[in-house]
Parts: sequence; C-alpha cells; structure tokens
Amino acid sequence: MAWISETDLGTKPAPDSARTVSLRIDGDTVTVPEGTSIMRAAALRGTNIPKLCATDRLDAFGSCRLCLVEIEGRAGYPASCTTPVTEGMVVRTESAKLAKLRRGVMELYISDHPLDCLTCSANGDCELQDQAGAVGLRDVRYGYDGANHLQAAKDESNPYFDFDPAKCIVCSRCVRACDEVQGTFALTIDGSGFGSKVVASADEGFLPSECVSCGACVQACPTSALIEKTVTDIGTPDRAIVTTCAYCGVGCTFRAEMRGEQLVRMVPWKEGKANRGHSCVKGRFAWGYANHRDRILNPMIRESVDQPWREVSWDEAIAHTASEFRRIQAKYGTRSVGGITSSRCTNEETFLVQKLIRQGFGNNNVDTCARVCHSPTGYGLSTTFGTSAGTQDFDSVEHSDVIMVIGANPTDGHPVFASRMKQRLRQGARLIVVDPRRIDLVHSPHVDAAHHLPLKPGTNVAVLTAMAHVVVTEGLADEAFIRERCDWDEYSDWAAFVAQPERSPEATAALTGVPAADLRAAARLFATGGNGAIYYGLGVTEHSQGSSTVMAIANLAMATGNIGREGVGVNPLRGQNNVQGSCDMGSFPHEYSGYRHVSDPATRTLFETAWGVSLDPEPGLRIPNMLDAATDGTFKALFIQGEDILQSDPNTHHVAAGLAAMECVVVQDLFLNETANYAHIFLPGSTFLEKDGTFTNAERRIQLVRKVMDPLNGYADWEIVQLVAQALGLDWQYTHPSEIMDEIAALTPTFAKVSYLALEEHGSLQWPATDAAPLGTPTMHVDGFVRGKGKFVVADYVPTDERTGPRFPLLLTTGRILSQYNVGAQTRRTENVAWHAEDRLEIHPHDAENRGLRDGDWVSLRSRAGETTLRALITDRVAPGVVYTTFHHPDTQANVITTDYSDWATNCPEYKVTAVEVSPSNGPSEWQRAYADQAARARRIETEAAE
Amino acid sequence: MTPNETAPPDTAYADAATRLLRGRPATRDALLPLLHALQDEFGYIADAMIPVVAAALNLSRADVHGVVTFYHDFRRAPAGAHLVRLCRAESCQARGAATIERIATQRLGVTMGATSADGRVTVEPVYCLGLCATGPNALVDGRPVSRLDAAKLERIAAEVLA
Amino acid sequence: MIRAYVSGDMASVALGADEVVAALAVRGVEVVRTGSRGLFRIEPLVEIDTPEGRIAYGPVEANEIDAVLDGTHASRIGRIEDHPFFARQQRFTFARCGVIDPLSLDDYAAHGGWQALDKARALTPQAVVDEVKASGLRGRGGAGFPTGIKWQTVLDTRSPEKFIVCNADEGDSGTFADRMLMEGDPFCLIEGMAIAAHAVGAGHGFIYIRSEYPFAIRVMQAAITRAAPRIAPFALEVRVGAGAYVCGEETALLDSIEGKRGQVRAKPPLPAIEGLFGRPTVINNVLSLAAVPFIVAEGAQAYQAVGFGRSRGTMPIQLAGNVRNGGLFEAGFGITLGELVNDIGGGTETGRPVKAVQVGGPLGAYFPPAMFDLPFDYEAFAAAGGLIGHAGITVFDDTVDMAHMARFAMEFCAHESCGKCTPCRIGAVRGMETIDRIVGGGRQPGGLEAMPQMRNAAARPRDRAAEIALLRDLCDTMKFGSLCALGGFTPYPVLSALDHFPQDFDQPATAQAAE
Amino acid sequence: MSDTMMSTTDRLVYMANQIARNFAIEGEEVAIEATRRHIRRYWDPLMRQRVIASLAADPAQFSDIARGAVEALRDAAG
Repeated sequence: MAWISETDLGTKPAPDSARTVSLRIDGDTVTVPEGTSIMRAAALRGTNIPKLCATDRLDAFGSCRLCLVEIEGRAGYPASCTTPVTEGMVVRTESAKLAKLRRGVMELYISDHPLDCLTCSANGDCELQDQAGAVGLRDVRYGYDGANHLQAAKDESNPYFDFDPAKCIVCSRCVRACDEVQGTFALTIDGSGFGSKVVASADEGFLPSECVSCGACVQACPTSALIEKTVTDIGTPDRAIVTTCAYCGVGCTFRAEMRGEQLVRMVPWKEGKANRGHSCVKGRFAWGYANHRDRILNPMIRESVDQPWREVSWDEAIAHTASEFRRIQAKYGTRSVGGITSSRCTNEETFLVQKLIRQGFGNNNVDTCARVCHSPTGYGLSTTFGTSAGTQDFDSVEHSDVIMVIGANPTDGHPVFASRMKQRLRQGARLIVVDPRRIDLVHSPHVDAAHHLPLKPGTNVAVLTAMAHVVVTEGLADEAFIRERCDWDEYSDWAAFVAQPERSPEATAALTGVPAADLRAAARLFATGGNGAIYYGLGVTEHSQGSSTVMAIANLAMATGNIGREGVGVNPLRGQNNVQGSCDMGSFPHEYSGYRHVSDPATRTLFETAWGVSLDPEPGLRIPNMLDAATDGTFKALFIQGEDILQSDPNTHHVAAGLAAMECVVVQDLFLNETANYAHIFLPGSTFLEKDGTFTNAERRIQLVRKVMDPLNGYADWEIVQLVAQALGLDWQYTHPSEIMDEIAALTPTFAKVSYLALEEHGSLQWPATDAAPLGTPTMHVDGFVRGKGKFVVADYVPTDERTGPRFPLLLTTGRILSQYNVGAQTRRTENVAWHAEDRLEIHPHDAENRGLRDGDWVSLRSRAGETTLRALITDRVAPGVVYTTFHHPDTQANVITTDYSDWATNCPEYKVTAVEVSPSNGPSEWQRAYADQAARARRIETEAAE
Repeated sequence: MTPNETAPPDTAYADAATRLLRGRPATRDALLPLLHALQDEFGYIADAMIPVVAAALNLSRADVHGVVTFYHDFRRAPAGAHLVRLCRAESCQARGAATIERIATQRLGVTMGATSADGRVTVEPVYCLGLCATGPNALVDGRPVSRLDAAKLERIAAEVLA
Repeated sequence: MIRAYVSGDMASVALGADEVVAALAVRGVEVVRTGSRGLFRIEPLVEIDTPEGRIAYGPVEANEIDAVLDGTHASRIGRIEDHPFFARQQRFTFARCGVIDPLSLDDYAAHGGWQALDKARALTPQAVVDEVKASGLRGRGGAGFPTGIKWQTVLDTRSPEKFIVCNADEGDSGTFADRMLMEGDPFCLIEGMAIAAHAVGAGHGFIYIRSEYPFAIRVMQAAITRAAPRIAPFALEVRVGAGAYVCGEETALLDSIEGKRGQVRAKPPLPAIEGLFGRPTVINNVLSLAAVPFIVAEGAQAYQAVGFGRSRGTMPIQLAGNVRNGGLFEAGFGITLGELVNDIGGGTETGRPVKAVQVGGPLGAYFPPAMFDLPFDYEAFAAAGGLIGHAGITVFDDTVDMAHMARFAMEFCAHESCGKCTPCRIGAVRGMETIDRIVGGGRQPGGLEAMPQMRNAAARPRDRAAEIALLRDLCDTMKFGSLCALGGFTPYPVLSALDHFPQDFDQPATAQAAE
Repeated sequence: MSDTMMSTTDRLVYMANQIARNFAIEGEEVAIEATRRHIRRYWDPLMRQRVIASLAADPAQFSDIARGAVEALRDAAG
C-alpha cells in the first residue's frame, strides 16, 4: 500500500553534487542539482508526471512507461524517471501525443486488472486508480475477454498482509524494495513476458519463504496487490500521527495511521532520520499486543504473593503504594527501598522514577535495565572518550569503507540499521565479523564478510588486543591522529603493552580459537581499508570483561584514527528503544542525568535547589546488589516500572529469592509479567501509543513519541508516577511531559536546547544539544574528545571464572531472533509467533552426535545455576563446543541457566558465557513444572476467581 | 513436475554444484554457467537444486528461481529420452515449417512443447538455429538437420521411436 | 595423399557434410574442416587440392565421393572464387571464412591474421580509436551506432576495470553471419576484441553466444584456448545464453552475463559508462568486432572507401528463407533489395513469385517487390519504415499469409518479452488477440461489457476497421512506449504487413460466406 | 539448589578481587588506588561497610591489591 498524503517525488535525490542544472519544464525554468531526474525536477516544481513503477525510495526502473515526456531535439519519448536533466534541456510533460501514449499504456494495464475498485481494500489509496484517472482512461477497447491473471490464487500465508496477484501490475516495486531497501532478496519475478508474476523465494508463498516480513514490499505496492490485513478489515486510514517505535534502539519513526480512534497500521515515515522510511516486522506489524486480552487495565493489590490479586481503584492502589513505602522506610531505614526505571518507557517517565527515588525516597537506590545490557558502554566510553554514548549517527555508515561488527547480530537485533549497513556493503564496503556464531552478516544472500573471527565466548579482550598488536607492531597506527588527539604517553604505554609478544595473534590463537592469519588480515584491513567503523552489541558488554572490551574497542578506533568524522566511530547498538535515554536520565545509582556523579557537590546542589530537598551524596544499589541486600534483609521494597527482571536478569533463582524476601514489590507494566508473580501491587501501564514523550535511540537521537489513543488503563505511566509522588507528599504538578523535558533541559547541560518545540521543529535532536550546537551533534569528538585527550586504557585480558570442565563441557551464549523482542512480553502476544514460537538450542552437529541428539529433540540444558529444557536445533552456525539460545519465551527460562558472574566494573551480567551440559530429555524440568504451578497460582485474580 | 524415482538426494546436487563450479569464483555471474552444467548433468533443474545453487553462490532462492524461470532453456522436469527441437521462426516458416511441424507432431504422437506419455520423445519449438537458408530445420538430440521433409522426418521418427 | 576441404559449419553438417567427410576418410583422403563458403545451395561442398588450386564440387552426397575424387562429378564448380555468387562479393570480414582451418593458428597467421593486433598494439589507444572512427564503421547488430564513438566513451571513462563484450546472441531469423564467422574464422573475432581491449584499456572480455549455436560455442571456446597466449594479458571467455531472444539487447545481455534475469536496463547510464558489473564496457556485435582487424590492418581508408551515404564499408548480408541462392553475401552498402533478392538470390526456391521479404529479422519490416529499388543503407531503410538490422533478408513466396505473419510477430514478441515494460509485456498479447479479431471480422461486446453495471464501456459491436484502428494505436504505444527494440520494433513487421498487404487481413472467405 | 549462589559477603569479596584483577596490569600501587577509587565511586555505603568488615574477618580471601584497596577504604572511613 502506498503512503497516503506523503509526497513522492518519483526518484531518489541526486547524489551529492555541488553543481546545479537549469532546464525548462512546460515553459518554466527549473534549477535542480545535477543528476536529478526529469521526473523529480518536475515534481519539485509541482508537476506530477504520471507514474506507477517510480517511487523516490527506489532506484529508477523505467518499466511502466507512463512517465514519458518530450524533450526538444531528442527523438522519441524518453521516460522521465530514468532520464537525468541536462543544462538547457527543454521538456514538455503534456501533449496530445503523450496523452495518447499514456492512455494506451493504461488501457493495457486495465485490460488485465479487476474492475471492482469500489469494493477494493485500496479504494481511495491506489496509485493505479489515481493514474487511470490522471491519464483519462474511459474505455478498454480490448474488452475483458483476453488473456489475464484474474484467476490467480491469493497468498494469505503471512499473518499481517495478503498478496493478491490478480491485482498486481508487475511494476517490481516490491521486488526492488526487498532487494534495495531491505536487502533480503526474498522476492522475484517468476517467468517472463506476459507470464511474469511476483513470487516469494521459489514460489513458496510469503510465510515459508525467505521473506522477513519487514513490510517494505507492502509499503512499495502501488495497488492493493500487497496490503495489510488490517486495512482490509478496518478500512483505509483517514489520518496519521508520527511517532517513534518502542522496540529496539534503532528508533524508527512511524506514521500511526488511524481511522477514527482505531489504529489501522504503522507505516515507517520517510522523513524519519533513524530509519529513512524503513521498518522491520516488529515495529511495522507487531503492535497488536496493545489491545491484547492479557493486558491488565485495573490496579490490583494483595497482601502476599500466595494470595490472588484483588482489583482496586486507582486511588486505593496509589495510596497503598505510598503508605507501604513510607511504612517500610520508617521500619527499615531510608535506604531499604528503591526502584528500577525502564528502558522501554519515555525519557520523561524514566526521569520521574529516578526523581521519585532520589527526591521522594531520599536515597540513590535506582537502577535500570541498562545495567544488564549496556552499562559497560557507559563506563568504557566515558573513560576513554568522555561521553557515555556512541559517536555517530546511523547515516554515518554510508561513508564507511570497513565495518567491524563485534558481538552484535544486527539483522536480527537491529534489522532496520542492518538493512542500511547491507546497502553499504553491496556498494563495496568490507565487513569484519567478530562473533562466536556464524550470524547472517557473515554469509547470507548478497552479503559476504571479508573476515569472520569466530572467537571462543569470553575472549573478546584477547582478540581485540591481538588486533591492536598487529596495528602497532606492523606500523599501521595513525600516529598523526594519535599525536593530535590523544595523550601520547598513554598511547605509548598502551602500545608497549599490546606489542608484547604474548598478545600477538599467534600467541593467543589457542585461547581465542581465532586463526592468527585471519586475525592479522582483519586487523590490517581495518587499519588500512579507509573509513573504519565499529558496531557492537551485547556480545561485547555482557561479559565479565564487558567494560574492558568497550575500552579495547575505543583503543583500536583511536589507534587507527577512526574517530571524529563520518564513516567511522564506535557505535553501540542499543537493545531497547530507550536504553540510551534511560541512562541519560540519571537511572544509575551513582549519577544524575547527564552522567554526573552524585558525590559532585555542584551538581547535587543544582538538583537540591530545583527539587527543594537535600539529596544523598552516596551511590545507591545496583539491581543485583538490591537483590543481595533483600536476601540479607536490609532491602525491603522495590518499585519496578516496565521491566521483567525475573525473566530478563541472570540466575533466575537468585532473582526469585531476592524478590520473595521483600515486603513490597510494585510492578508497573502492561501485563502480569513474570516478576509480577512476586509482586504485591500491580499498577497497569500504558503503551507507547497511549502517551506523549520522547525516546533517545542508539545514535543519541531524541525523538517524539506522540499519543495516538487514550490509555486503556486510564493513565499514562508518567501520570501514575506523579500520582505516587503526590501521595508521598511531593509537590509535582506536571500537566504534560513537555514540562518534564523542560526540567530535564534545565538540569542537564547536554540537553540544554532540547524542548518539545525544538523537536517539533527539527523532527529530532541528537544530544549534546547546547548553545554551541543548538541543532544537536550527529558526530561526536569532531574537533577533540569530550574529555579533552582521548585516553588509551590498558585493558588486560582476564579470563572469566566461568569455565568449562568435565561436568559442563559446552559454552552457552545467548542472543535474539528477528521476530521476537527481548523477553517477548509484546511480541509473544502478536502474530510474530508464526516465525518463532519457542526458543531452541543451537548445537553443532558434532556435539549433537556425541550426545545422540537429533534435530528437534527435547534436550536438558544444565549449568551450575540451574536446569531447563528446550528443543535442539542442529546447525553449524555455532562452532563445536558452543551452544546458543534465545531468551524470548518464559517457558524456556534461559536465565535459569545463566550465572551471576558479571562485568567487573558495572556488574553487567555475564549472559554470554555459561558452562553447560546438554543431554536428551523427555520434557520440562522439575523447575519448569514447579515454576509453571507457582506462576499459575500467582496470577489468579480474585474477581475472576469468584465467578 | 514429473516425479523422478531415481532423483538423487540434495547432497548429490550440492556435490555436483561444488564440482561444477571448480575453477570459477562462486560469484553471481557463475549462475547461468552452473545452471547449464547442472542441466547437462541431470537433464533438468530440479526444485531441490534451487536452494543448493542459491547457497553455492550466496544468492537467495528467489534470485535463483527468478533466473531459472526467466530463461526458456531451463527445464523444470526431465525431457523425454529423445529431444526434437523444431524451428518455427520466419525463415523456416517461409520454407514450410508449419507443415513439417504438423507432420512431425502427428508422426511422433506428441503435441508441440510436450513429452510423449511413454517418455520416449519431447518435441519443442526453437526460434532460429541460424540455418535460415536451408530450412525447415531441427535439432535432433543436438544434431542439426536441414531441409526437413517427410522422408527425413520418417527417418527421425524411426530413430527416436525405436 | 589427396587433401580435401569440407566445411564443418553447422549448416553444412545439417546438410550432410559429416557423412561426406566420413566417406572421404574411408578412402584415405586427408580432410581439412573449414568454415562455410556461404552458399548453401552447393553444400555439402567438397574442395580438392589440385595444382590448379582448390577445385570445388557441390552439392555432394556421401555416396558420390568416388565421382568427386575422379573429377567426374556432375556438380563440379571449379575454383570457388570464380563462382558468380562469390565473384560479386567484397569479402573484408569473411575473407578467410571457408578457406582456412578455423582452429589453426598457422592458417590464420598465414592468411594475414594478427597483423592488425600487432599494428594496433604499436599505436596509442587513442590512435586505434581514431582509426575505427575514421573507418565509418557502425554497429552491425542493428542500431548502426558509430563504433568508434562508443569506444571513445569507454576510453574516456576512468575506471579500474573495463570490459569488452561481444554480442553473439544472434537470434534474428534470417541471420547467420555471426554464427558463420565464429565457426569459420574465430580468431578474427578474437583479434578484433583484443584490439578493442587495447583501444579502451580493458583486461577481460566475454563472448555471449546463444545456446542454439552449439557449434559456434565449441569452436570459440577452442579458439580462445589456443589464442590465449597471443592476446594476453587480455583474457576472454565464452558465456552461453539460455534461450532468451531479448538477451540480444545489449543491456539484457549484460544482466544475463551477470547472472541475472535478462531484463532490459533503462538507459542512461550507457553501457560505455556503466556496463558489465557497473564498469565501462564496449559491447559490440560479432560483425562489428570482426570488421576491426581489416580496418586496422588495411587502414580506415580502405574500409571507408566502400559504401553508400553514411553507411560505410561492407555488410555481410544474409539471404534466407524461400530463396534459391541462400547464403552469405558480403558487399558494400548501396546494393538494392531487388538486386539482392532477384539477381543474387535468384528469386524463390519454390519458383513462385516473391510476395514479401522481411529485412532485419523478426522485428524488421516486410517489403513488397514494389519497393525492391531500396538501396541497402541504414537511412534509406529507416525512411521506408524499416530497418536493416543484422542484414538478414527472409524471402517469402506468394503462398504466405501476411496477417498470419503479423500475428506471428506479436506472438514472437509475447514469447520473448522480458516482461519488464508494460507495452511489450501486455501489448504483445493484446496484439495477437486483436489481429485474431481483425481476421475474424471484429467482435461483439464481451459478456462483462454488456452488463448494465458497465456504463462507460462501449456496448456496441466493433467492426474490423475499429479493430484495425486499435491495432494501429497499440503499435503506436508499443513503438514509442517500449523500453527496448523488442517491443519497440515489433510494430514494424505488423504495420508493414498491414500497410502493404491489407487484403490478407480481410475476413477469411469461409467467414464471409457465413454472413 | 544453585551452585553459584554466594552469600552477599562472599560476593562483595569476589567483586573486589575481580576489580583488582582488572587493574592489576597497571602495577600494584596504581591498581590499589584504582580499585579503591572504583569501589568508592560505585558501591553503596552498606556494601562498602560489609566489605571492610569482611577484611577484618578474613584478610586472606582478598588478593593483595584488593586488600590494599579495602584497607585504604577502611582507613578513609575510619
């Protein structure tokens, strides 16, 4: 389906060119950049030349032949989409001859097209219909008895959209969108000539095919051949609200297209600077959870977790919450309570939760789920560069020559950015993948990494140090950059360290499992291949040396001069929509918004003045410390907004024990999540569709979240926190999240110029947005590092204590899959389960054979921490000795297995390395059965139970 | 698709693909040569070859399927034991190809473009063999035959129906 | 020992040359397989080495060999050069074809081979390009674009990699010159490509040969292997088509080499700037490239001196279809159609009157004998509503039904359409249907159009004149709207048939009687 | 049920040692100060008290660097 009420200039903008060209179109002089098509030049002037195969998202194709024009001095009727303007060209877009030709083409189209427009799902939003009108077609003289495709069967296999080949005009926009935009190449034209038809893969139907359901084809379709089922069901949208996706850290902007109060579809917004009009299956389609019957809409309380829930009024729930926290603090002390902010919520909501804790609870016991994902990024990058964030914007990848992906799986985890990366790779950039697993970027259709370094989980620092060893010992370091931008003495110390023979690729190969020659070649390529950019994910951070790895990455980038311009940089791929934002907002126990330590008197005074209370100068507890303290009896109450720590945090037994030891656990969430099994108060949350606010994505881009519909639960999350604060006696009077942002801006220098007004005006801002850079900062450290000189930190490889042995001979590592998101709370409640209905354990054929396992067998997965069962997937994607699983399904409880080892600097859990054993099994483990029973009991709701 | 009881397993296709690619970089431009080689060896492009070829050249299945179905040469089912390709382009038409086509299909007991029920012979059209001064022309199991007439057709029929 | 020369050309083999060779071998005759001389009426042709030169006999059957060997065969021709069909020709490009052993490097060198390459390599690339420009050589594939200008563009485009691609996807019915040249003198093409490579700075070349030419594929592959050291560092390889006529269109051909569906690319960008694998590419027809060694060796002037108007040099013209002296006739431009068909071709083979000739393959116009004074020249043919194309002339006698041929043109277009552009993809099928209705006398409104819900559709019957008007409109849409020559030129045979042979589009007699 | 369940005190000692190990490459003196600073900066007061207390209970569970750092913390707190 086409974009409604968005202008489509027909062809892409001309590649950057300083030169302009003037020409005459229909008598007017038009001046456009050199390389612009006639079609685009005309559209910029307001003349819409008829078109069907052209769209400004795709390369000009020239197949529909509606856009023919006349050019003085040129024979024939060139297609305006594929003909670039030239100086002095004289173009006519309308003439009797052109009108006749266009009608002739349209007559052919309509001779093989259904005629029941009035009952078509795309009625009113169909380019074919529009163009038939535009060219003035009145009759089809061929009649309707000729050969046609009107009997073709519909493909309804995809849960979100239908394909009706009878309505297809074979413009190839879907095929081209899949190739050019998404980069999956799942669609093709089958056959040739009149028999040409669009098919998925080898004519397999969309669902079984290679299609990843990103929706680009549906968006590209000019008719209703490809159309969202929701449009068919509900009708064409009549308005659209631009908002920001609440899934991953890419931060795609979408048009929420509405019909009345009903959301019809989410369509990626062309102007979105993070996604440039692209989307993935989650953001585009998986929003049905917002109306899922599992959603809890009324507050509930209970005295103890073995009781059923009791629905109460908001007033009662809020008053009860406040009195419980006051009671517990009175009994156990100020520091006996705390809270957890959510990377899923808005900046404003996150800011309010940490404010509630610092101002209302009077301590710094606030932490966020970023603890378990990107806290080492914060530590590592602020230590080396001075800023706790990635250095680039996403556009930067278009200027990269060598891309190194470490411990990230962008095609699954950050698919929209992965598509842009793949576009650059198809243009010739080269790729280095450092990952224990053969992810799709290593080798998949049209992508072939130059080097894959399949390291043993847990050896990141050794591998990066060996790369640095090559750079330094082979004289590939960028000395000019280092002398200008870094501290030379620190560099020299570091260089001497990495140059030690025992750090060489050869010396560490046995340890890392990476062949030395490959590692050397990769290092040389990165150092000498032009603009080198590093993208990394949780495979870097979620280790006992997560912070060291981040610093090793920063060292490598500085040593090769790859910081401070487009195309380079160190780029964490953030897992959740607002990880960056929640960290920025002061969600960590040791720092206020803008990463300022609580012990800093000036900052504290600023906040004390603004908030009218004295604030605790001592750092608070991190999540694992809170749980420890709870088991020890010193921590008694926890306010959790939008996070499911029981499922997402490591060593589930430890989490469960901690939660069980508390007197009051408040969960604010959409669903009765796993953590809520241990909760005493449940405050129903609102979805991103139901509130205003902002998210900050992985490129530090602050984007508006706009309310599309009223909260089903009655309140936006920020309102609920405000009610709690007011009940605690705090004088909060926010009437709109923009006022919260104003407070953030006033208290946070890097946000100084951020306001809703500015965001409305510019679409988005990348912090720092200061007086010096009022429009934000796409690329950081351009003229110098934020901390002054870039700091080389000697990061020594310290092996994890989690080791394989006779009992646990395999290493488990974990990750994500495209169709599911995080703990699956949302995506499991959508049709995305069609692609991934359960977590599977990937195991190498060799290891499987040794254990007598066949593909699909139930297996028991055991570690020192616990045991679970799931089904095996035998694949050589993983190396022998390594097994892999996802953690999207609570039934699996992969975190029963993971241990509480963690990053030395930040306590970010070591999710990525667990020694395990795998053996045949015939069903759920004892724990799984017990857990299922407990969960069922804990989820009882009295009003239902009474019926 | 004619079921082929002796259809080799996919691993045979994968092995063949590897062998047939030898000496040639596994880039996309090897696709047509590889498909030709597979068809030469197995007689047709089996469905099961599509993912094998896609994997060998790092293409999507859609890429391979699109190419296989685009070109008339690639057959999706085995041909008959004998293959008679009759030219029906203009120069042969000018020399009586239509009559020859009628006689040939009648004599061989098969319609144009089809394989006889007993699998003995497939008759297919071809558009020009570059023998345009000496038509009507045919390729009989790869052997060119010009100036086709009833007598020559009879000899061909005797050969392929034997 | 007696030495005989027998063509191994695919046409000769199709006429029984292999059987003749077997008979010669049995008698201990040393046989040299050559290309074809190019007159198929005298094939299989046997030439015997004698002190008076090569004495030809043809046609010869295998069971007549003894008569050939004792010189008593009734079809004794004598020296082939003296045969009137050959005496009238100017063989610049085909000088060696039929004379030498195509795969003998010695033969090739002995007949002037490689002189041009050596000469070219001693010149600057620009000097070679200038020479080709000065020769007036125009693309022999059909479009007639000046070859030298194309080369100049490739030479001027900076790139780390450039390609020479030879379009040997000769799919036009009525043409076989490319095939004959590749089978009869493959080194000539290789030399032409090597010169092109030097002229533009290309390192790699491809010869894209249609799969319907198994002999040419075999010979070219063997020739490339043998010539590889001679043309190094330039490297060549053969790519085999897969039965798609549209791949004769240069951009579709490039996509096909790249391993894609052979769909036509929009131009610009020109292949000379962004061609194969996105690199600057010379893509020329076999005959264009094969003309280059003569031009370089003999000088542009020698080539340019021959010809007519802006069409310079010689053209290997192919006489095909229902023609007595079918074969290859290389001559300077300017010879008239009538001379070609009647004088040289000797009229129809059936002996019936010529009704029409189609020039330039399936996309070429049909001309009636009334237009036989047309000179063979790009511009003259264009002015007459036709095209030279690849210079194939297919002759039809008076039994041909031109409405059927018009329909066949649409049918062929439908069969071979790549499916990318709408006028060709849908238009060709509608064209077939419309011609069927014309022949059927028009049509009644269809069931759907007669429904009361259909207010805008014309509910009246459509007579033949209306259907012919529709066919003309369709041809207009296809001609000006199509992306490439397949859809764009299909109207030539259709409209020329309609214009010159309107009576054939009348209702069949049976239908008239029924009314 | 779980092998890895440590007591809170054990875990704090483990953490101190782990921090110390990662600074060890800098040499003992620098590493002790870096470890101390890290704990001071990121640990809540109760955690610091507990780790100091465990030093008195069993100094041998600490590495040299960690012990040095905790001693420094203790002395500063004292």
